[in-house]
Amino acid sequence: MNAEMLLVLTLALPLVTLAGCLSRQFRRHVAVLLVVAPLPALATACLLADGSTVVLPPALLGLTLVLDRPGAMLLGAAALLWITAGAYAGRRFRGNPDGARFAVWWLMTLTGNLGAFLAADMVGFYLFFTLASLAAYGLVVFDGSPEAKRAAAIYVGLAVFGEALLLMAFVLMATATPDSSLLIGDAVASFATSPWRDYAMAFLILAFGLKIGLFPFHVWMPLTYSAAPIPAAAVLSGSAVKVGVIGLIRFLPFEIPMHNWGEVLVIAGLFSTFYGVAIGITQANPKTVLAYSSVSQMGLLAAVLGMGLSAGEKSAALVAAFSATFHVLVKGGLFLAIGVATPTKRGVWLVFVPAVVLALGLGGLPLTGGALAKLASKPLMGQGIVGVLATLSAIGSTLLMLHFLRRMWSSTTQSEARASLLPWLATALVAIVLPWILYSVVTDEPLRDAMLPKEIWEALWPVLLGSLASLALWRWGRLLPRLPAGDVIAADKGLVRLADASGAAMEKIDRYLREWPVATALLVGLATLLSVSASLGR
Amino acid sequence: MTSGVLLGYCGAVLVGLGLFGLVTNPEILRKILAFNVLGNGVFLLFGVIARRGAAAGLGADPVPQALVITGIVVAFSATAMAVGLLVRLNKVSGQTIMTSDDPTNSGK
Amino acid sequence: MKIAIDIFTVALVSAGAFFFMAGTVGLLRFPDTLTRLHALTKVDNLGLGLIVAGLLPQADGLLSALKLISVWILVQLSGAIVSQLIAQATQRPGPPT
Amino acid sequence: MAPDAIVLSDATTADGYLLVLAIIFPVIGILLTLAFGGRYVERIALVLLLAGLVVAIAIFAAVLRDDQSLVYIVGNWKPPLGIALRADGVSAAMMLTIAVIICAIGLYARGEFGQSQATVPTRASYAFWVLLLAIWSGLNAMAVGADLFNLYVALELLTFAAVPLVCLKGYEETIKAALRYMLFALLGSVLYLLGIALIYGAYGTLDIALLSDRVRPEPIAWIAAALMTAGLLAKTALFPLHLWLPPAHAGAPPPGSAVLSALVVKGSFILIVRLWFDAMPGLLSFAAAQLLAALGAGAILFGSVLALRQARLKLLIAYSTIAQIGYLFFIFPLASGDSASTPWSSIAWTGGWLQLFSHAFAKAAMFMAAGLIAEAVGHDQIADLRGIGRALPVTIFAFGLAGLSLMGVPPSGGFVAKWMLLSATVMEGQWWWAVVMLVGGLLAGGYVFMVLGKALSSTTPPVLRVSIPRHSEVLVLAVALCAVLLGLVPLQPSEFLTIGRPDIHTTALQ
Amino acid sequence: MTYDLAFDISLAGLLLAIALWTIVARAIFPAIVLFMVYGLLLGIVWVRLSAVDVALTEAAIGGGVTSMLLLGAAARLQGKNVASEQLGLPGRLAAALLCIFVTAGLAYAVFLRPEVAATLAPMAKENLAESGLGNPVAGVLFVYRALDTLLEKVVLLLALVGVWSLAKDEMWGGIPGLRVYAQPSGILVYLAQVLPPIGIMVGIYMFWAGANYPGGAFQGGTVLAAMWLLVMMARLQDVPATSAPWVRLCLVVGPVAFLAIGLSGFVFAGSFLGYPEGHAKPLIIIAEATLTLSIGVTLALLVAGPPERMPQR
Repeated sequence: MNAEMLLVLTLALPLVTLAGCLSRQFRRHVAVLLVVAPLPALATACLLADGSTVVLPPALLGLTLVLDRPGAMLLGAAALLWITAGAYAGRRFRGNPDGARFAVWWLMTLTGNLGAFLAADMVGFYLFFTLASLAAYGLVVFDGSPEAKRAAAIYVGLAVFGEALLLMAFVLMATATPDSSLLIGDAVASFATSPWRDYAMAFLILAFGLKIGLFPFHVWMPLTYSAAPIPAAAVLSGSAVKVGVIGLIRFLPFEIPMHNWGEVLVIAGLFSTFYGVAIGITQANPKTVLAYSSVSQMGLLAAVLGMGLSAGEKSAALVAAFSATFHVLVKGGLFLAIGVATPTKRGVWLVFVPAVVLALGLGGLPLTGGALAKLASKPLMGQGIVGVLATLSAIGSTLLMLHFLRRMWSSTTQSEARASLLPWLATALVAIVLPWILYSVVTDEPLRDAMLPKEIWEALWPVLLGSLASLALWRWGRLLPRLPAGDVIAADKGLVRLADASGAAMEKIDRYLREWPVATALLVGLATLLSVSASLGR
Repeated sequence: MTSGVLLGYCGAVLVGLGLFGLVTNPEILRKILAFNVLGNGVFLLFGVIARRGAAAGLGADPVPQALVITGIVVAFSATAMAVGLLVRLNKVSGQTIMTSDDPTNSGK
Repeated sequence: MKIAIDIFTVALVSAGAFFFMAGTVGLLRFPDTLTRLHALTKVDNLGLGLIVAGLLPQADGLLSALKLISVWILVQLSGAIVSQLIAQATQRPGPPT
Repeated sequence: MAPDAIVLSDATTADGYLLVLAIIFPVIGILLTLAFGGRYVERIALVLLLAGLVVAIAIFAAVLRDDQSLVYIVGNWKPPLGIALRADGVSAAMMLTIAVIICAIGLYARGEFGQSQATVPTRASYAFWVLLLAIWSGLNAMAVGADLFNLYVALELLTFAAVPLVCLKGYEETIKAALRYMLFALLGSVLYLLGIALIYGAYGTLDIALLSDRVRPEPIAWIAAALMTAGLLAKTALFPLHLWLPPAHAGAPPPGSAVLSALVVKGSFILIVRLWFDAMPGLLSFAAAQLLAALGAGAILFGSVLALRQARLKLLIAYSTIAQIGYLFFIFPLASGDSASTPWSSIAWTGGWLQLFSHAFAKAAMFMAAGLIAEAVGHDQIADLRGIGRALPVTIFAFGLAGLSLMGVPPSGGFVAKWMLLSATVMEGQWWWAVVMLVGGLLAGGYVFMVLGKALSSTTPPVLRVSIPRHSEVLVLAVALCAVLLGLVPLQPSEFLTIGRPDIHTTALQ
Repeated sequence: MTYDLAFDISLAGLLLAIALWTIVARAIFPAIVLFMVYGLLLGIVWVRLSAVDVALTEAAIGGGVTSMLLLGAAARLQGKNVASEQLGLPGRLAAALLCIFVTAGLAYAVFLRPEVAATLAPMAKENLAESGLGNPVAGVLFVYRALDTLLEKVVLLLALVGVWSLAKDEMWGGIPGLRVYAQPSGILVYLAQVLPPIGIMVGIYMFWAGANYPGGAFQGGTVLAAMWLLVMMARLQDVPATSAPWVRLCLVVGPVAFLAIGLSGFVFAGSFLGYPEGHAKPLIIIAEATLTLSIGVTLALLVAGPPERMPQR
């Protein structure tokens, strides 16, 4: 089993499973196979050496797949989450007639998601990015409830918009790249000379910012995650979003410092970090709360990358990938936890104890992956205002996560029968252990630094403050306004009305233009106009 | 000004007239009629060019003449088909004029 | 001799032309269909006849002379019959069925 | 002015006769069916479809092999007196596309217009096969024609075949649509003829190759070119001259709609390109190019928005055709710019043609799919298509694939075309067209998901009036896959599409 | 100012006056009648342009068959609803301005004549000998640009198929709805008996002479069509069913022959639609003869319109 085959298999197996769905027999049992499909990806992430490459034949678009460190970390975590969530989904949809439909969308999203971590050329990346985004539509709309439909419509609209931006960015980069190479590496290198570098950067940041839900593009996240079925929400929030993170990691030119663009990222990132907390604590639905915490966490990631970009600090990529990896498992796990949370019955210990650890981990509880992530990113954030804000954000995260735990406790309606604890526990376990393994890979500092009392205290006091704040929230929380999920998008009614009006206007114009006398007159007028314009010369 | 040029201008005017009829007259049959006038104007321009190209003992360049003859055949076929459509439309709906159509209720 | 023939031609052709003129005036001025028909047929008959007759001496060769005459005859034929049909049509209301 | 813009190949090349066959085979079919009543019309048609496909492939292979265009001098009478037929790379690719799509539609149409030997020939089926053959003949003649008047006759052949196809059902609305189409197309062809008259009067030839070095930038040429272009635009239904298209394409029987939307409107477009890039090189001013592209932009915006607002599937597809035609006209400003030595070495040239081909496949697939849906549920009201995806999974899948190509999502011809056109806008610094293209893609996504969202919704599927044979579903899928396969084209200017074109592009103004 | 010019000016004036009248006339019937006259005048104009072949075609078509077609249609149309969609005065004025503008542009284009008139006349003349034809126009139609002619014949047939396809389903293959006289008056019958022999002779003469003198298949065919229509309207012969084998045969024989000759060119002349040395003229005559027949039948059936009743047996 050599590297190339394994890399190909990573994408091939989901696709084969997908193809199998053409047969009715297969479709009936496919739900069970959702666990198997991501296995090669996990193997790839664990076994393959850094930088192993495969170039597919032209018949397969000549795609180039590369496994590099950030990619490997995210791929592994993602694969784990897809497996556990797949197990959850398999159990839930066994024998369900809708299972096949769910599985099809699931497998397409999976393929796109894994592919994006591996793609080394722009076309390939765009292909997988698009696949992941568009296929997710099917998972979001799955329930068919009005909320799901609205969420899916808004989601797909923004997704297609994001792809348009990304396409433009790629075209700009490709045009600037010498000898028409489509490799991401070459394209990024050509930023140094590109005459359109600023346009390209703008489009890149917009596109990926939309994907990771930076303010004000975060609106789709709460809607989507609240609407999607539990396992779908888990993989979407945990894994699919990281497509945007890997995009930033891959396409931001860390060798070429770009201060202003870096600052843009930092500001946007930090803003949505706190914005997410502020809105999140007003939400009742635990899924929505988690969504807002995603907004907040992704904002922090963007800030890290931004600092790296403006400082021309290459390590930023790896650090960001590290905390992203942690977030994959935590966020995915917590969504699964919502599914199995039944405070009354046996589950209470098995669900809530690990949940508390993971949740506070996001706030940076000492000795958790969150703490390690913060530790790793500290040198980047520096001691300046950014560093301070980053520390403060930990308070916010703690507050938000405690709020989440409370909501999860009090809303048992969300929990689903027949859901097994196993996937959740597995995810939680990995989420706690994995960071310790990866930490030394990411930073060359020894692990025991993380155990120094100084570090522990530095990680602890924000958590404590956050806990106090959450007590306050508990006490006076009802004074807060109840904001609709997706806050600003609640204005979409107005937008719809506007769009409808303009559409109607265009309809009227079209009908007028299609009147016979008008059209014929236009034809003749056009002939005149053409002859005049032709006479104007070059 | 030679008679050739004169008839050329004549053709130009015919084109204008035909165009006017085609654009303004709502009656479809009149549009078809106008189309024929318009076509004749164009053919006349060909004729003028042919006349201009008189050479080698020929009163006019034969190539444009041949083109016009082909053109006349095509124009006649067009007229026949348009008339057929019109008569059928009239039989189905009693219409004789070009109404502004609303696509949302066209076809099944 | 040539002169005489030319004079002959000019005379008859202009006479024919006069009949055409008269016929046209009739066509425009006469009150109803039948009288207009009357004017028309006169024109066909006399006007064209005179013109053909006037042109005959100018014809080169027998063939073209015959052509001229056949033109006249054909116009006679169609003219007469068509005017008949029109007259009948005036009796019957509406277009032929 | 440089000596010759087009390599003046005025001798019949080895396989030139294939070009004649491409035009004549369908004609033979028409005559045979007329002679033998039409009991055998279907079989005659299918045989000739196969023959035509073979010819098209042979032409493609020959052009690819010889790396030069095929030429045939009809009757050994060289232009300017005689007529030449030329097939360059573009023509060959075009003819192959036409052949594949027409054959697919032919097989597809057996469901609706097929006839077993026992039955007496019915009106619709007889007419359909004859018209299909005629359209093919006309399209091939358009693709290989090298003489402006010969192209005019081909254009008329196309129109005369397309119009009856529109009203084959005989409903009032379809007849009305056909009549509008007819009259407007006639006006268009008269304008084109007018241009021919002026050109012949000024330059004494109608052969494109000869014209390319005779034409001077002078008023007569400008007027002629403008008149011809306007006439052709009327037949291409470029916004705002699209009055006839939606009712016509929505009213025709599904196979008819497919061939009209996928191919017929493209016939006149090829001619516009030939006019500006081949017959009158260098006459295309910046302003004129911008004007044409601006109309295209209008088409994209209006077509897409109107498509979003349609209640009936076939009308939605028809309006999307109007939008997609718009992209083609970006060739003019983007290929005539300074970024490339010749228009056809530019990326926009390849991109434009790819857009044409992939849209042809995608749109054919869409209309065929819509036909199956309408046949199955008895209507094509989008609102009532909930859950149809369960009943006709393959059809909806094909529709989705075609839709993704229209949106420009990889892997698909639409994506490659869009990528190329976008990079051309970057190179030419004409970013405004890029904006339009991106918005167009967004709107396309809107109307594609509008349909897919309904079709895939989880409600119980509607009861089918008739069950759809699996093979016709697969056929639709195959056509859609062709659009996807075009996405494998490398993202560089295609060598093939430059075959038969000169290395130096003479701009008459130099 | 010469007499010729004076004549042309008055001719043009008359033509334009009538054209204007046909366009603006209130009722449809006078408009068509005027169009007929206009067609004949146009024929004279073509003679003035020394394009006699075109003159014949224009007189036969413009003055003749087209007007017949239009009159027939006008007689059939019911329920005139004109007033409803009449374009407003401002609209008409705008349109008028536009058309005047176009006319001015074209006049300008006519005015811009090249210093040396572009022409292919010499080339056409000198190559004519090879084909053995005497009439250069026929030469262009059947030798130099034979492909156009062939395709144009297909267009003609296609128009017929198009017209037929407008029939009702149950009437497919039936008898065209040509308006014939219920009980034709004896005088009409007499005409229909006397005229056709002459007409047919004239038609045949036209195509025969067409090889060397003005005339040709199309003009001849038109005359034949007119004669046949006359006979049918006078009920001397019933309108045949469109599915009748002999009708179909007559329709295609011309194009088939032409196409066959063209294809044989592949073998004998080394080129499609090329004629072998020395055999050009007879082959062209064959093609023209058959085409004359086919064109005659096609035109007549086009005028007769789509099938409307089934042959009762």
